[in-house]
Amino acid sequence: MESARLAPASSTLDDARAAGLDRVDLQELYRLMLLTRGIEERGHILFRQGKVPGSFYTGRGNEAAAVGVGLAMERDDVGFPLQRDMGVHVARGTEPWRIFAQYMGRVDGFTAGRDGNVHMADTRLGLHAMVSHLPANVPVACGVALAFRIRGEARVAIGWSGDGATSRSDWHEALNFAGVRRLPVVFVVNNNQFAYSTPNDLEFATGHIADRAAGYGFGGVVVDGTDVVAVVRETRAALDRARGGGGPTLLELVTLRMEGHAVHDDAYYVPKGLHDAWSQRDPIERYRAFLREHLAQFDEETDMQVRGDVKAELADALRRAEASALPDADSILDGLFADPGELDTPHHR
Amino acid sequence: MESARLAPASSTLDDARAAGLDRVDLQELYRLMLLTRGIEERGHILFRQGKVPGSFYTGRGNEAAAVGVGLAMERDDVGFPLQRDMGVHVARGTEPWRIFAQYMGRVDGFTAGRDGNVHMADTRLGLHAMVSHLPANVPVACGVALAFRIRGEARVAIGWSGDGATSRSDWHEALNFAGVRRLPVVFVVNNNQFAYSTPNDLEFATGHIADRAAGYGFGGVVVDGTDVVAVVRETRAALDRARGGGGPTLLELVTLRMEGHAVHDDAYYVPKGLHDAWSQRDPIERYRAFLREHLAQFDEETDMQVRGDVKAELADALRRAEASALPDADSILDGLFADPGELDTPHHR
Amino acid sequence: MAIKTYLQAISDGLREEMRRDDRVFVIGEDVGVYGGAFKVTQGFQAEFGPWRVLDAPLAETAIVGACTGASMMGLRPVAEMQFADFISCAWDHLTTVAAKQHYRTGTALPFVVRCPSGGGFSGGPFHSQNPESSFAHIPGLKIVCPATPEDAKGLLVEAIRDPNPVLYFEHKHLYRRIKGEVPETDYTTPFGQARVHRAGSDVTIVTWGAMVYTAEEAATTVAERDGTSVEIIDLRTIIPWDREAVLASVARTSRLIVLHEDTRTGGFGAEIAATVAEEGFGLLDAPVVRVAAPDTPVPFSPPLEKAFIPQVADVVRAIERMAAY
Amino acid sequence: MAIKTYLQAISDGLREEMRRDDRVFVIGEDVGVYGGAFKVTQGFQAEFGPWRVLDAPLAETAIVGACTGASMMGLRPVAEMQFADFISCAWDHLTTVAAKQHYRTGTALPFVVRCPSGGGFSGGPFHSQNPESSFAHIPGLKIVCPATPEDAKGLLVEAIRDPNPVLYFEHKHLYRRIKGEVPETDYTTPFGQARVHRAGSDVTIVTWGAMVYTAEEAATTVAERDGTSVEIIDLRTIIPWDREAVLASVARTSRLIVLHEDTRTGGFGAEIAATVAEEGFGLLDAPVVRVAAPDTPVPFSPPLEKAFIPQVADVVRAIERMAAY
Ligand SMILES: Cc1ncc(C[n+]2csc(CCOP(=O)(O)OP(=O)(O)O)c2C)c(N)n1
Ligand SMILES: Cc1ncc(C[n+]2csc(CCOP(=O)(O)OP(=O)(O)O)c2C)c(N)n1
Ligand SMILES: [Mg+2]
Ligand SMILES: [Mg+2]
Repeated sequence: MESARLAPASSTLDDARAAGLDRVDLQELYRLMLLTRGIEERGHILFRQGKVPGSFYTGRGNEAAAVGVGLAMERDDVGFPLQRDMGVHVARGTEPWRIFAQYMGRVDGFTAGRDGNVHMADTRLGLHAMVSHLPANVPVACGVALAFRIRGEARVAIGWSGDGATSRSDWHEALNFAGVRRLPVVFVVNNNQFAYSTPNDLEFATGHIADRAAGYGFGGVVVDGTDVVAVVRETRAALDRARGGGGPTLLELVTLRMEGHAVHDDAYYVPKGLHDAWSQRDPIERYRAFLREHLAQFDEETDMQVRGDVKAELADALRRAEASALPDADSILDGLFADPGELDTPHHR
Repeated sequence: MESARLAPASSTLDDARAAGLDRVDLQELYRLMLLTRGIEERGHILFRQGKVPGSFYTGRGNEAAAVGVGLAMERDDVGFPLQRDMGVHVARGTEPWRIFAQYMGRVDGFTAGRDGNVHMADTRLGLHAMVSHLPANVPVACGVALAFRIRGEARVAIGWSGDGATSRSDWHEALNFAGVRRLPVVFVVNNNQFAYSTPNDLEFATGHIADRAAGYGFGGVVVDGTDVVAVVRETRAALDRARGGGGPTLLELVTLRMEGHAVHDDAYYVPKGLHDAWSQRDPIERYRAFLREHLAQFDEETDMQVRGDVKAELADALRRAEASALPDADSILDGLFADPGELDTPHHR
Repeated sequence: MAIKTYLQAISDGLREEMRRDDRVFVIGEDVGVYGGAFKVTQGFQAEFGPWRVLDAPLAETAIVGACTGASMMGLRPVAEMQFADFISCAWDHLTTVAAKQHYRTGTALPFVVRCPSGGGFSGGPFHSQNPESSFAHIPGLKIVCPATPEDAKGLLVEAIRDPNPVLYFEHKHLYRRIKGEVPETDYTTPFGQARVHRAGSDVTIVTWGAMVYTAEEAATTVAERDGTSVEIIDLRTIIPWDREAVLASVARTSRLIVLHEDTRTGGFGAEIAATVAEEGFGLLDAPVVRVAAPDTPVPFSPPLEKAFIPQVADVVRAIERMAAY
Repeated sequence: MAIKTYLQAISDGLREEMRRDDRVFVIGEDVGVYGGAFKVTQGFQAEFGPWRVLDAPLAETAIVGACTGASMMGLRPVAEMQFADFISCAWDHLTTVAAKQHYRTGTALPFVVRCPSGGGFSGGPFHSQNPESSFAHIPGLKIVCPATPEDAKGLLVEAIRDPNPVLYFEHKHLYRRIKGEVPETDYTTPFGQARVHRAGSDVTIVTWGAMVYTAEEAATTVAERDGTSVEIIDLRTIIPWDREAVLASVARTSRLIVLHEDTRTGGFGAEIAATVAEEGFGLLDAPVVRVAAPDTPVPFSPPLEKAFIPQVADVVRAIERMAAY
């Protein structure tokens, strides 16, 4: 039985205004998506150059979903983005050079080389690093929300999962707990139609993952994850509801994973027709067309300007990251445990 | 959103016939419920006599729910009943004396003293012993159903949980997997309104637990668990559906736990009004009234006869169990691992 | 000082810390209205309200995960597992997320998981376990196993104030059986400092939790029987553990028995024995002997459970064998 | 005999057993259409169909729980964890249900969980772990860690035919790097029998998995440098482990190094060291030395990962220290 609400598409400036986005915001969304894709593209080049140890993952196709949620969050909200969510980090203001340093395992990466890939976050921005085990941070997001509830703060936690990750234990325990306690938390599911090679129909048997929200006592919404304005609108609505004491929402953002699971995977198992269809819905192209059509100030020249700025920023970031040192082998034992003095730091707010 | 079907009550002989129950079955159901309660009442006496080590749990109030499902199962079906489901063991033909031996930790108990309480089963009857960690056997039931599906057998597995146990990880992973693969499995939830001291509203936030079935792609049914005929009817329907390739069903059997969580618990936290209301719906009293009203052959004399037989059987069983030895301390290391010869035994069918 | 049960000391420690610090809150199954399966938090919800004494759904990962999240935000959660056995349901969260968080990201997670552990009353395979050894192998968790009421309180308060995830194993068999003096003051018992439960010169027994009392009875027995003088070291905390104290005692006695209630193979006793064999090789006049449960689940029936849990007689035999070496 | 990679040997062993016995089936994430993250089951679904090579949802407890249930019914499931690290998500099921089932109820559970384990390629804290020690402490599970292609196949077939839950740790770093002769015949490698990887007389190194090759390089180094003769014992299986073989070797060399890639404290090396210190006390001329990873998560960045995983130089240093004792 389908119980989730299907969010309408956005197509006009009025839709944008309804989502609380002014002209500056609208242009900023574009820049953030470009920056997101640019970081991942350059990361991929670094990987091919042998500068990124291990593997490499991107969120191509998920830029609107990630940037949209990241932009909708309020300053004091706290989030746990995942492997396709570079846009969340970017939208919250994460410095690109430190992301490159993270990729390369350098001391200026957010984990100083202890962890790799997008297992990172700038905690000062209210984000926390993912772990591989999916979706292990969703119960943690509930704990964050519980802290907000206990202290009576008007803050919201956001927990992400992929479509595949919703099959796991942690997801269920977290959503149930949040529903029972009406915690101020929003659950975002990036449904990119695959979990590695496994398609949706081998992962779950309901129409939409968001249909499950009813069983946890809150609302589910299905949103086109390539429609950044709709993502912002629905995220803001969900955050407002949570902030106002209305409890959780499950936001299912539907996209297609436009590259392999990781760099070694050519995703031959994705039907070509499906891939082609979603190529037509590239979130950045789609949004550029929207801006060109509706935003008078956004002309070819502005577009070139934004692109140029992003390019320059990334070139600079790469230089700075490459200058960062590799960690010292002697530091291996450092920081297994926290010292008492480390408490009451900003991220403990 | 409520999506589960509310099963109608049974009130006439036609209802019973529709559930496939003839006169013999109807009388047998009564005997099985009496035997179930009798075993637990005598177990409790043994406990107070200091003959049952550890703690002691009963399923008072759940007799109809357990006996009904147990009777509805076909011979080759396989089930994983829980702490309130003595009636399932009894309905499948478990010998009472071995249950008493199990309670007392004797060698003739089903675990020969290795485990206690109702952590037992006669595997030859297609039942498997519960573990404490709830609901850890629900994924196991799915594995049993998977074996049936792989071998193309017309058999069904049944996995039980309590209302509280549905909050846990294993339950979700199992139901999702079963839904995706349309496995021949029926999920029974004994919703007795409490998990130890925790009431339903602190366990889940939806109207009925059975509403969750929709999110797993199959049907949910809410049944009055004190109405044994309705339980049989709905279980048979669910088993038939599973057997015919129609996939799983979630059966929520609603009762009230009529005693404490275990013998040490006086359940003061259960509102008196609630307890009184459900006392009026004692499954055995209710069913006796039904039989007296509708079944001509079932008169006072028959009733006395059945009760007398049950009493005699239990007295005999107790004697036999008390004659069973305690295990030998020297056997402690035996059977940690299985030997190759132990495969291909009956319970490996 | 007042005489209190082990259980009362835990309850008092928790209550006092909740009064002192409003960041401390309690979460678990049936901890609120019911006061916990063992009544450690009895009366807490009335005093602190339903949002500082939370009845959680039956979901250990939700519970411990909530501790991780709330502690990230600066609160000081104390979770209760209804029985220590059920911490297996939060194993992934604890070992994957909580244990690795500070090393990976520098974020401190000041929370405690209270785990009523141990056997001795026919709890069977799922209500009697001592899971401390499994967790002791996972870097990033601190592990506490108090034996006395004084330590139970002092270590709990220390655990709550520690900026790391701490697993606090309280032995159910000590709850009401063991009484002792407990200071009324605000004190803490530091981690990593063993306690000499009984001084002696012939053989050292290193142990913790309920086995401290088994060791004590055995020591009394052999002292009375033939004057053998046994030193009992109560580790108090397993991670970190006080290797200096152990080595110092072995330097005096030259003989070491490691005693624990958990199963033998891969138990924490192996770590202690291996460490002493490595660092105290020259000190030993006899091989280190481990006295531990056999490698089986904890059986239910009394004769089997007795054969499972190390008994005074087992320890006496080990002392005699050792003294004769 | 043909020369095969370690990975090919695993794949062949599994495929052949599936051909021989139609009760054997495979379940895991991406094992079907994709052939598994490491391509061990490539082509299997085409040969055996979608119900004997099942793509499961991302749910390790559902996967391993399904193995328990299907094996109860007489099938012989082989699960794949995408990485060994994710077995933490099935910890509760394995330790609570599967490990205890036969002891409690007498029901045999013939299934295997394949776990691609180990580090060496910047997999980071969640794709590099060696979880065998954690499980080795839990009575009721068998634990296999092959080092050579021949053993990889022989132990896998043995594991499938064993009537118990077996955790099969295949080291990712050996997959394509290690080649060796593999018999074409239907053979099995028995559990609990160590293999002398290299005979020697001065020092014994007991190890398993990828560390066998680290030990070998170190042995070659010291042999060439000063003629020190190192014996390398490859345990092959951890539960059961071949204590007789280890004690026999120590009886010859009087010196023991235990080497493993997993972290040190509470690692299975402690069990081996403790056992030898206990049962081989008189045999040792020097303390047992453990060479293992430091007590931290597995770090990602190459200099840190190198400092984490025991290196040839670390083993050489241990040998030298030991020889000089
Ligand atoms: C518990 C767990 N099991 C297995 C894996 C291995 N794995 C990594 S990503 C992935 C697929 C994830 O799919 P989804 O949740 O849809 O996220 P996506 O990668 O598509 O964004 C798998 C199986 C994992 N990370 N965690
Ligand atoms: C994983 C787990 N956590 C905690 C417990 C302790 N415990 C035993 S029964 C119980 C309540 C179970 O409630 P429910 O599932 O509703 O079953 P009921 O006892 O009401 O039949 C709890 C919390 C347990 N058995 N398993
Ligand atoms: Mg996906
Ligand atoms: Mg209940």
